[in-house]
Amino acid sequence: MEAIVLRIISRMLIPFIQLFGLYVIMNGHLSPGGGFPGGVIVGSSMVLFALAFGLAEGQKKVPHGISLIMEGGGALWYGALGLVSILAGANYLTNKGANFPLGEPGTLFSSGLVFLLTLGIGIKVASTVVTLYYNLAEGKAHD
Amino acid sequence: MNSAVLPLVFQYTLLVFLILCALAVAKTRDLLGAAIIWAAFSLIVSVLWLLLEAPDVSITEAAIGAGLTTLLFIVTVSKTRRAE
Amino acid sequence: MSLSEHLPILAILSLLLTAFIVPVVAKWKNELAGPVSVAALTLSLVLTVALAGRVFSEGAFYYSLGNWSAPWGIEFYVDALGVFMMLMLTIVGLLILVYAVKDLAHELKKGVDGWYYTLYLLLLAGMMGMSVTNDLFNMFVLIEIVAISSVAIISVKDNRHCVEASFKYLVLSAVSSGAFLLGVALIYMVTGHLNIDAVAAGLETALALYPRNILVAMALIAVGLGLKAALFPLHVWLPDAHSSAVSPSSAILSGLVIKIYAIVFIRVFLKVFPWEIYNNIPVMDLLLWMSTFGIIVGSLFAIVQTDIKRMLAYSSVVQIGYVFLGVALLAQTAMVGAVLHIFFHALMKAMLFLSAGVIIYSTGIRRISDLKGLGLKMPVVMTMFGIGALAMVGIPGTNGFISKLYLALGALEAGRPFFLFVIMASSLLNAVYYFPIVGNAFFGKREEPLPEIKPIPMAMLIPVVIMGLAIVVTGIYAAPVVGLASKAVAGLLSL
Amino acid sequence: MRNILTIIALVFIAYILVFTVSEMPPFGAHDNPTNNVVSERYISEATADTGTMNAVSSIIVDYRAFDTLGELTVLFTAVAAALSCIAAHSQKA
Amino acid sequence: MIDTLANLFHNFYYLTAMILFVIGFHTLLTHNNLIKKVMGMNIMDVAIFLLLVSVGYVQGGRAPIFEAGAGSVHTYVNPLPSALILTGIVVAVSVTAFALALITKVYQHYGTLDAEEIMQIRSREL
Repeated sequence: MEAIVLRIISRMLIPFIQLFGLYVIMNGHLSPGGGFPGGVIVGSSMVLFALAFGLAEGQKKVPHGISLIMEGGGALWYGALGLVSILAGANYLTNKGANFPLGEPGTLFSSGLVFLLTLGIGIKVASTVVTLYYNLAEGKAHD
Repeated sequence: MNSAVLPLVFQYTLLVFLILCALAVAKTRDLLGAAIIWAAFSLIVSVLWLLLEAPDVSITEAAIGAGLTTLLFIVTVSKTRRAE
Repeated sequence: MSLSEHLPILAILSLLLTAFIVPVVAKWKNELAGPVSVAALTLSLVLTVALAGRVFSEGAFYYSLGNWSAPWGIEFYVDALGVFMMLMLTIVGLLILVYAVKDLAHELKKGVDGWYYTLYLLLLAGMMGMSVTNDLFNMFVLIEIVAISSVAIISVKDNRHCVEASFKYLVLSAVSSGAFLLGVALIYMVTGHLNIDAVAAGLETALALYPRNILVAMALIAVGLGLKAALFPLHVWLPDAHSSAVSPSSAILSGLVIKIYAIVFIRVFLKVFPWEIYNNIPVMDLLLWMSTFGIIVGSLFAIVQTDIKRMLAYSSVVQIGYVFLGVALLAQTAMVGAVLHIFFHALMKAMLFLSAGVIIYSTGIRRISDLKGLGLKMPVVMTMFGIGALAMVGIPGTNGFISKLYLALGALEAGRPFFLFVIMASSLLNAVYYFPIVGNAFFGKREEPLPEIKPIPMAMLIPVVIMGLAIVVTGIYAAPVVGLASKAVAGLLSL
Repeated sequence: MRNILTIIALVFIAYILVFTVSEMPPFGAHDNPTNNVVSERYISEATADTGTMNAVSSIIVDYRAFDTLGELTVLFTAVAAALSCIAAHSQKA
Repeated sequence: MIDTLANLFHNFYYLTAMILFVIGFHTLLTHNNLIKKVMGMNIMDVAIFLLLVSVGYVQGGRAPIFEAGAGSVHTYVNPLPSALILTGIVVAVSVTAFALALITKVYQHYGTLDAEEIMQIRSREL
């Protein structure tokens, strides 16, 4: 009985939580928040799913291979974007100096590299939360 | 009461609560209870940081300190043993 | 702007970005993870050599990340000392990694070695960053990378001692990182800067206004770095951690990781804090006595050990004592000796740990007394071990002699002949615990039969032999290395 | 005995730290050393320099973006460390 | 004496941070339970972060989030400490996660989380 209530409620809540997490990530350059809290919010929604429906169901949604790729991919995205600045003739991780379009300050798609890097942080942190929870809760290897 | 004094009293009360929470985390024998008090501790810190005009840090601490760290503590306690 | 401007960051990134993809590679094809890591490290070595060529011919330069100049952004200060460290890290790191590719297959469980390469590359990338960064907070972040990954390469071994030792190490690392961060926070509070040059300028004026803050910050940073560098009496975690790990981990931890903290110590204490402090408060004298006690007590502990890796671990406590002794003497020659000893000891200790690893791999022997008579069965490895032992004691012809000579001359230059005596006495103590091993191995009579000896793979033997030859070569033909080291410390002691 | 020594050491540390507090720059004052040219630039130029409205974001992903790369690396290291530790010690061989 | 006390009262945030630091360090040193040690470590970290954030506070300042077209008419608090602490919080949680992973493995191998007992087991084995 309790499980049913929990499941229905969490099924209703999870999309909103994820939406809110995405909002926090994407508005990092405009309002408080950014990649770290937003990523944790998105990741926690998956943890909530796993808590309500059991670990096995949760792992079907985010298999280990995917979380592994996102794990390295988020960080790689961040590091590789910095290399783009070098190609553009500036130093590593340069934003304005490497002619990234800064856009109109105050709008969503602005601030060039900052926006892209924040996305990378969000992906990385979200997958970290999921990976850590799954592996600690399981306590055994996956191969 | 002076309008400037009230927030100050509030801040100092929170700081005292913070110390009490830290002591409670240290003294509670039940590890699950200590983890919950740790979450409360994090939330108080996060409110304090909001009062100190650092909303980014506040959100992050609420999400990571009170959320993720507590979750990890609880998972670990449930995998091991509850009493200290 | 030419590419050579970007060399320091590229050398770090080639390790860092590879580390991010190694887990995926290992999941896809497990046996590819090792070669990919070796390739990345080789690339990094090439870039570092190019960087060294630039720095030694054109002098030090700043590299500002994100094009934000000094007080606003993070910047690298690529000087001779940093490049010397980067060269040492990549060379010794590459040799250890080549060894590890073969050794790990039997020491670790299947599927774990992919993670090991990831952690190894992260560890090296963090240390490369630490040797060039010119920003205190960035230093803290890099220290955390190094701390976590160095604990992790201990805990990957499937052995319960490793878990316990690594937990102890992790807690102490976290405490010392916390102390370092608190020190940085206190410094930031009174100067408003994090860039090392700006902080140094700011502290000149802040010293009169907030002396307590600066003194407490200094104490906290000293404790933090001393704990990580295993300076006596903060060395308690080292023997457990270094001796229980797999041999490549022991080699890199003893050879490189504790040294990098000594370099950070040199940078922070000689560049950040104003010299007036040392005139008023005998910080360096205290350090001198701590390292002296470390040398003597560490030697005594090493003598009574029965396990070969534990003995080598205690010997590391002794050797880090030499490094800090050279720093604390505050004399040009002694500083050269300290930097030389950092490099030479990295070679010696890595080589000794790896040859101990070879012995354990092929015979399973860990006890020192069981090594009797092994010399004739495994001549190459035991000869290399013997060379390492001679270098540790400081016999002329090996590189250990050169660095100790500079340390001893530095003690005289500083007008402290007592420490010359300490160095000589400790060499005698070193001889007491190193020579019996080698002597017994070659000339000892063995009562019980020898265990079965597995053939040693070439990939494991070659790094050991290269390091052994390097010890002798740099011992006989030391001038180039000494030249680099003198360039590295030039300008540090602007008394 | 050990407890007493620990307490003495802790009281000593606490004393030193509190002693330091009494001499620190006053809390929240406008002329503190930290309110210098660095923070002024972050506040006045952040929008022009980076296009963000949030100065903290502009610092973490632009002015000091390398710190954040290091931070992501720390997270990655922790995950790699935890997973390798769990994989290495899992009971089933 | 009065001056010092007044100073301490004025710098109450700093004082709290230092007290928390000592409490955390005390928890880490004296408690045998490993999870408690990790909690103490976290309290220490939070203490340092609290110190740094309060260093960045400016009397009457606002959070450094600008409104379009408003210009810098307000006093803003110093954003640098906030940015540093964001990094610090993530570093702290990374260390915690790894420490807890190690703790589950210590428990699996030794069957206890008491540092003294683990020490005894170890000394019997050596």
